[in-house]
Amino acid sequence: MLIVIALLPFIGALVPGVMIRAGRNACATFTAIPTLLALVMLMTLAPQVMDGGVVRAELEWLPQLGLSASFFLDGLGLLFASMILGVGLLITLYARFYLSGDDPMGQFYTYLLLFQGAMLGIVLSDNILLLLIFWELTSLSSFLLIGYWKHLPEGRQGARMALAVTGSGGLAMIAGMLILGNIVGSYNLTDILAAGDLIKSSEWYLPALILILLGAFTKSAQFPFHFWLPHAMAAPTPVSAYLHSATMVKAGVFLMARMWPALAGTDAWFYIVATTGLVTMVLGAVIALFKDDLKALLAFSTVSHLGLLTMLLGFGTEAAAVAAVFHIINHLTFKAALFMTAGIVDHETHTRDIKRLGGLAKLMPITALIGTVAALSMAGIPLFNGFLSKEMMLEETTHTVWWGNPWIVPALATFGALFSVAYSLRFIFHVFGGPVRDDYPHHPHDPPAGMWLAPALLCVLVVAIGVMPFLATPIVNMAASAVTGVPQDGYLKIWHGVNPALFMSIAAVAGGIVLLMIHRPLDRVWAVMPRPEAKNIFDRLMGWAVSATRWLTDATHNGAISRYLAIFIVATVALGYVAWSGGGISAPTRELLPVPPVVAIGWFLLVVATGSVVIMHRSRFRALVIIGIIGLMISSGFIYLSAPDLALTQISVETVTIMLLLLALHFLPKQTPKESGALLRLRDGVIAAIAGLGTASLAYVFMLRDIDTISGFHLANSKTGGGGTNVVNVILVDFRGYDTYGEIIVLGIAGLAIFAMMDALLNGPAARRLRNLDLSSDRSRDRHPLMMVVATRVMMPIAVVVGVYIFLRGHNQPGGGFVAGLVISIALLMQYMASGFVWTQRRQQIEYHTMIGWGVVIAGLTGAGAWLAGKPFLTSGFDYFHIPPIEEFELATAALFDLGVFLAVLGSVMLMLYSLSRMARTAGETVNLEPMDFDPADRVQNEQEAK
Amino acid sequence: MEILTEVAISAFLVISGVFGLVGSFGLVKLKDTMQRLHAPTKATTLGVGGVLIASMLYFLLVKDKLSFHELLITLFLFLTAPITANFIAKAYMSANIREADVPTTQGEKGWAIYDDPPEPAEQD
Amino acid sequence: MEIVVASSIGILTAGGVYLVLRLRAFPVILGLALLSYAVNVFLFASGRLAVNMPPILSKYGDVQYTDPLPQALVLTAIVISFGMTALLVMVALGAYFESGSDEIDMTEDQGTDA
Amino acid sequence: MIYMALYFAIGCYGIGLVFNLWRIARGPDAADRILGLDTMVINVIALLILFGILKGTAMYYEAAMLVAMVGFVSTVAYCRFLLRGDIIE
Amino acid sequence: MLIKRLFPHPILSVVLTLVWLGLVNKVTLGNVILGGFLGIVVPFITAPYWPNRPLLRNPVAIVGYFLIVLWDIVVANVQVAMLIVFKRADSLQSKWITIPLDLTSAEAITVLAGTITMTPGTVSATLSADGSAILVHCLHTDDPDAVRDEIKNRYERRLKEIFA
Amino acid sequence: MNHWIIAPVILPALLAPIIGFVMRHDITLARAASVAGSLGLLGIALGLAALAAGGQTHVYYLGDWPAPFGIVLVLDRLSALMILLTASLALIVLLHAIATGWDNRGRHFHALFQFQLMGICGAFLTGDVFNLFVFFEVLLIASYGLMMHGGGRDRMRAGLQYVVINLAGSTLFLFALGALYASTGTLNIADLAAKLPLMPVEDAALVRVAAMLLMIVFAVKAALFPVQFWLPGTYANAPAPVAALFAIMTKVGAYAILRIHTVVFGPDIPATAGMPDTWLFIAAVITLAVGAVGVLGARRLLQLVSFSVLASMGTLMLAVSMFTPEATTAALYYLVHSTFAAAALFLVADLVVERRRNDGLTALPPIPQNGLFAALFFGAAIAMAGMPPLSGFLGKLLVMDVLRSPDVMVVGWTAILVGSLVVIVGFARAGSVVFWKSTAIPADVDDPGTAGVDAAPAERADFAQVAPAAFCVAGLGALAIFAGPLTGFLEDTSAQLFDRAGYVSSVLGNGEEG
Ligand code: NA
Ligand code: NA
Repeated sequence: MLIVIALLPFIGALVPGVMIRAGRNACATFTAIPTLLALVMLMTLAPQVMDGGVVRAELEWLPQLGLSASFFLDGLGLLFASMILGVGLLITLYARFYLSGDDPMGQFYTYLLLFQGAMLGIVLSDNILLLLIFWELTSLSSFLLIGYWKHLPEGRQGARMALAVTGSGGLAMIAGMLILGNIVGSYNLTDILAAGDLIKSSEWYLPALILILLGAFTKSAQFPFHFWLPHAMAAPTPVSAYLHSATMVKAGVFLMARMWPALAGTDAWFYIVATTGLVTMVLGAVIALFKDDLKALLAFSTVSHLGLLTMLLGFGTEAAAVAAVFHIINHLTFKAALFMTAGIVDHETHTRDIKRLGGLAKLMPITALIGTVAALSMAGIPLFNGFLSKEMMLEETTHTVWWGNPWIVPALATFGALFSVAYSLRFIFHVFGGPVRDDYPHHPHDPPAGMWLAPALLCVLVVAIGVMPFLATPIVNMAASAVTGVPQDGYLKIWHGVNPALFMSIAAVAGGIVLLMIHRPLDRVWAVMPRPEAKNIFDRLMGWAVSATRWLTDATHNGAISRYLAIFIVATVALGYVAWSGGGISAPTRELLPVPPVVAIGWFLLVVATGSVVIMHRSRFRALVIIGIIGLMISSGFIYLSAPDLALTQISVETVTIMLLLLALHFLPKQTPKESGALLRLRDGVIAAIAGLGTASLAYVFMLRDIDTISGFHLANSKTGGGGTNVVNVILVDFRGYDTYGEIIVLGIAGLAIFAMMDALLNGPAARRLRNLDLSSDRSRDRHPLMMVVATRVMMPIAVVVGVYIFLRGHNQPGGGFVAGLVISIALLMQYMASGFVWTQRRQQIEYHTMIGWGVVIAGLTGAGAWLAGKPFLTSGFDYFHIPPIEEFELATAALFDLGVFLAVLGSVMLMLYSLSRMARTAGETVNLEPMDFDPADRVQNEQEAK
Repeated sequence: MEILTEVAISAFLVISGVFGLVGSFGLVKLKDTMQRLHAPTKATTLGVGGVLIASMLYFLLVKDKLSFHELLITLFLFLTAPITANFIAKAYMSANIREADVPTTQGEKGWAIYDDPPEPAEQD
Repeated sequence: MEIVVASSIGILTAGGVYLVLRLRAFPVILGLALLSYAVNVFLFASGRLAVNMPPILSKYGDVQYTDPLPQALVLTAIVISFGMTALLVMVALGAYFESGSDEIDMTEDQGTDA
Repeated sequence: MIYMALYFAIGCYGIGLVFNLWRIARGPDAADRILGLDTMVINVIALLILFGILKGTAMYYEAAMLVAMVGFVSTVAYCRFLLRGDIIE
Repeated sequence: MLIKRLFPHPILSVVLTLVWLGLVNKVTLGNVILGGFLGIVVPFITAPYWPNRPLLRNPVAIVGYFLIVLWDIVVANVQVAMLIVFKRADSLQSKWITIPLDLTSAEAITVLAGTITMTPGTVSATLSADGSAILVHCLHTDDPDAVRDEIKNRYERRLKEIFA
Repeated sequence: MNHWIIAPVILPALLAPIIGFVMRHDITLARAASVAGSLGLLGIALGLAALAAGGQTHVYYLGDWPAPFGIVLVLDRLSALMILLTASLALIVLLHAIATGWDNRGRHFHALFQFQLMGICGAFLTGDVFNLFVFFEVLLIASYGLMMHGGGRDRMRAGLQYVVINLAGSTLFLFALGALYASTGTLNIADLAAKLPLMPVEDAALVRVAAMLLMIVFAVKAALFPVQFWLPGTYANAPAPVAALFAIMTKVGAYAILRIHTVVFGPDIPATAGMPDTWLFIAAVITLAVGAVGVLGARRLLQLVSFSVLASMGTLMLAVSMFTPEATTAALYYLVHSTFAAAALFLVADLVVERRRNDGLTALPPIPQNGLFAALFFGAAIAMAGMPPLSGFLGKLLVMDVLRSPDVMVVGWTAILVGSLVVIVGFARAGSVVFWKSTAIPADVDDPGTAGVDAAPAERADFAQVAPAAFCVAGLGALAIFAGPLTGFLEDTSAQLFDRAGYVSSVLGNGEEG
């Protein structure tokens, strides 16, 4: 049942959005139904709680974290839940009439129910993590409510400010609650409340306390976090009435009350909570007096009353707790009524500016009556409920010694009360009192009953409790028992005899009247008095934070990739060094190999070439030529160091790479401008040197030490298990064929991606730039020289045979599908260079796209073929065949796999070339239809024709 | 016989070494790019050729293995070397030599790098 | 020999790093190519160095072979880095055509939007 | 004797490499650099064959052939770049 | 006609078979069959790239031409090596020579130009735009006309016999 | 041996070429095949998850070679979880891309998409470090293609940076693998896990370097400080659906750290003790801070979302850096959550940006269905910011809960809490401008600030366009509601991950199981 109550508003929140199509009344009704239902269900549980029982319900949620959806209903919870639901109902009614036809009512009621659910969750949670969830939900849903009029800048700013302040408090509270859970070993609220002594003696008590109080203070608008509340007044009045009388701001008070047994009673608690409350109370009251906006006045009065409640809870005594509980109820009744009254006034006169009001008592008597009753209660005038709890408060202050001083708290409390009286009376006299004016923005009269009914009902309560406080006694006792954890059976009465509190009250009322009378001069003083405007500070702070973060982000993530890379490299070297120095290294076990002179020469060439590339890199073509040396030397080195396959691959890849770079350089600037200054180059040089030193030392260290590797297996099983004597190739197509499969897919994707990019470029704005590119200046006139064409005609078939040879021998000797693919690519490239792309392309029988596809698919299917034999992917098979008179030969599935490699390589390389060449044609390269510029045979023909 | 084999092989090696070196030396010594272009043909022809013959002889006579794939490299180099020399010459000329600096073609059209090819004969 | 290989790795790395830190796409591509050489040799060297012991099984006798595994790894790495380089070249061209500059940093873009 | 001759030839081609490097680094024309690189390729081919003789293996042979092939293609490409800009127009 | 379609380049087929045998470096029946197979298939595949193949009139003359060139290479090599090593670089008298061509087959012109380059001392630099002349750079000569005549007599004349 | 283990790799690997090469002229066919493939992958992933839930570590010996000599695939709960996550995300993103027509703005989207899935699944399944490199490359190169899908100035330039930084990362990966092989002689993860504990720290300098370099490599993928710089530019300029798919890419880095630095280089191993965790923790804190700062300082909506991804990676890695089973459970929950949260944000942002025709955080005339998009954005944003009731809050609590040890608590909690506050404020500002302030602008006003905006009103989004994003947001709710059972599975997952001996014996054992 409890879970149903907690969930009802959330489920109900789904309805208004739908029901708004059925009309505004239906919408409001269907909002009221879940609330009402929940309230009714709550009331069925009430007797049990009134008898001192606790209702519990639990649902497993995230046991690993100690989070469960467990709810409990005790006196405090019942009090708050009733308030939330009861006032919620009234607000629903009020809002139906308050909102205009332009306002999206469905949204409003949705948010309202969400908020209601969140509040209800807070007061019913028996798990502090669950409580945190609802806590944050109130921040979120109030954000939506406050910002409801999203076209108003005040609404948006107010909403954001409320979210920022209460959100940050909520986050602090998360930490506090987690610490609390840590101390107790459970996030169960009941357990925590029972472990007060353990908590207070823990070394983590103070941090937990401060963090949790941050949550409570921000939510309850305690100084110095009070400033968000007045700005939240930009919300529609029903929202203000709901959030700032009964619910949201009370959440902080509720939390302090809830945690009272666990946290209260220490010096830290007293000094932090009581002091904050006292300061807030006084400050709020003073400011409220000088606010001309009705809602602002009420907002600061709310701040003040919240301070009062906080102070009472901070006293840490049971009597103070009782007073607090009582005042919670009283404040709810008069403050909600006052907000609604203010809303009515605003609604009728179209202004909330007190200076433009006055004399409304005659025009809207009902409203005036309601407002007066509520305001008198707020002022603490006898026979209204506000008087009772304020008396109790004042009484408590007289027992309070602050830092050895018994006077300061009562004095300040009286001072605050005095202002409280003054602004309450101002509310009455400056709005309703005085002569009728003729300059209201809109001529007012009493609203329809639907609108004043809700505040009227509250006023009935105000008077009822004020006159017959015993009516509230059981409820107050019930809640106070829950707060203190000790049964309370006090008796509320109007007359406490002649005690200090009475004198303080009288002083406050008298002083308040005087204050109101001198309000005008005081107001002028106030207006010229310098005072920090919290909102400005907050705005400036936010503005500063945004600019600071923006500056920081722009400065760090500024798109300077050279800097990113520099940081990357420096971090790598530094961390690598840290890692290195944390371990040791054993003594060398290998002899150094001798260095023959010609190897030294090769090394020298490599070093000079690398240096030259670096020094001459700005001349791009030159750098490309010199890079050729490096490739040549490394390939030779591979051959010398027993890696023929590597050499073949390296040299052919390098050639194709240079082709691609040349093709690209055709379009790019031929020179790199000198951009980085000497200092930057020095920095880069140092980074480069250190990185080079790092890799060199690492390599040197490991080359001197032997280890056992897994490759003994490969050497032993290459022939018998893989059917090939070239172990490297068998590793590639068999032992680690899966790597190779991934590798050809990389190539295939590269081909595809390049094609896709080229296509995007040619169909985008870049194509125009490309077409306007002038690449034709100062070029030699022979495009397809005869000699080259002829040489290619002979070489191409030979190269194809070489390719076949390299392919077929790969399994047993250096070679294989990859190198073969590159060799054939190079052969085709030769043809392209000789006779041009288009002429050659027209003689192409297979599309490159298809070739890549086939390659990848063949390799994949060859691998998958093993499934037919029940073997894993890529399991190879091979056998030797002997058909006389031909000598024995071997067939292996690995060769089929290698064919896939071959096709994918060939297709990818050619597709890349195709893409680049298409760009060149877009750039205005003309197309040739003949294989050579001019066939000399035609010369003869021409001459003959001429004759 | 063995000594004869050794002498023959060694001679080829020495000769090839000398010509190879001279070819590269010419690159350094000669003053003008077009002149330098003449040097590497020595390395390509007698240099590499000598090495390849030495290799064939060595495998045939010393290792008792008939090896003739060296011929393929020779074939390849003979096919390609003129083309590369031709291209390098043209690359140099197009950037450094004006048409007026060289003799005329004595025909209707100019040299290919400076002049467009004639319109191809009509096919129909 | 080891010091020759190690120093070559170091020099190639240094050259590569220096070029990678340049401000234009083209030298960066060159730098990555140098780095790719360096890492290929590094990976190759992790199988230790051996002269005239290629891992091509011989029918005759008890022959020593160098470690074939790093060679296979390097082969894979070479091919992959080829594909990557090709793509990078295309991307660099694309960026050049789209923006009219082959600067690799995008710093001037800041603040023009928002 | 053969080994002496071999080392002699290897030495010659090794020194040749340095000469080539000089030309590549020095230029002055791009054609000179290409010429230097092309000659270097030829010298490397010779060295590979010589090492094949020295080690008594045919293992170096394919590499030499491939070097010859790619050396040609890249030289032509470099030149075409200088001549026409677009190497495969 | 079927034969011609199957063997678009008979000489090429033979060459390729030999190339295959050279590659595998051993002559076995299996390899001959495989080589022969490639000799047929590869020209067939690559035929589109070689339209209008030339007719070779005198295959015997090819061998003769080849031997002459080989000999010239050896002799000229020695001469040029002397020039490079012993002559002062700035005393070389390099010359450009135009060699008008009678040859009209692209293949023949290519072989001639190749021969000129491979024989040290001369490099064929460029053709004329209509293929009617070769521009030759001569490393060191006093008499350009003599060089031209020798090329025309010694090489071009023989090539005219070989190519139809 | 169960052949289905390799199916998540083979299915897209065979499908992609067919889509790319056979169906490349027919977008309808390609779409159908791509969706069918993704559905198939999801089915397979579910099956594998069910298989893995049994608790066994299933090993697939590729080529029938025994470990550690061949390459193995390893299916345990963790890899199954990651595959399932990938498959689910992929389907959502794919449907969005199709419904919004993104897939047709350039060539080969679907082929690249499938290849991307292949790479990701391959990386999650492999039991071999070099093979991990290969599949990193597969997923990276596919991601390059996807990132630049459709082209355009900023996208190409940002793409260039993305490619360059990742090529640098790949190079470093190879250096790390070289050092690793040089010091251990093996590449198989289980074999490494078996060898590392025996290695004395006196001889471990080299392997420590390898471990650290690998960590940096993975950190680049996971976008951790100081190698996180690439992410905002990349994600903000990628096509938004692609950025949504990339939500899983950062997780690949996180996964690799979890896998390698738990199984092989765990902090409890003498050779690498105390090394990875310390640095990871610091990096995670700073990453979180950088992300949060970026969210508040962002000028553009997609930039804001990108920075929030960064912040979420920081939070995730905070938990990872603890290297305990409990922390890993929290990390995994956060991982699942943040993947969908990031995807949801990018998808919603895409719908909004496309209609606003502007990515800037400025007020423009309201778009049709402003309220719907505001609601979706609100949902995704509170999930990302770690506000209840969606999964982000639980994820945050779980992560904070495991950062309890006194030496990390203050820093860790402060980072998370202050970080979320900044993120919340940032999102609130952005949402307020984009969705609220816009309503103050009449749609017909000819504001010079909106000059260049097409006069034609933005189209209303149909169900198919909104559904994927909405589904993501709903999924975040489901993650919260079913947090208990999910976390139960994740607890088992991390327990299995930390059972190093079990992993080693499953892979290196006789290989009969699976
Ligand atoms: Na490979
Ligand atoms: Na000559």
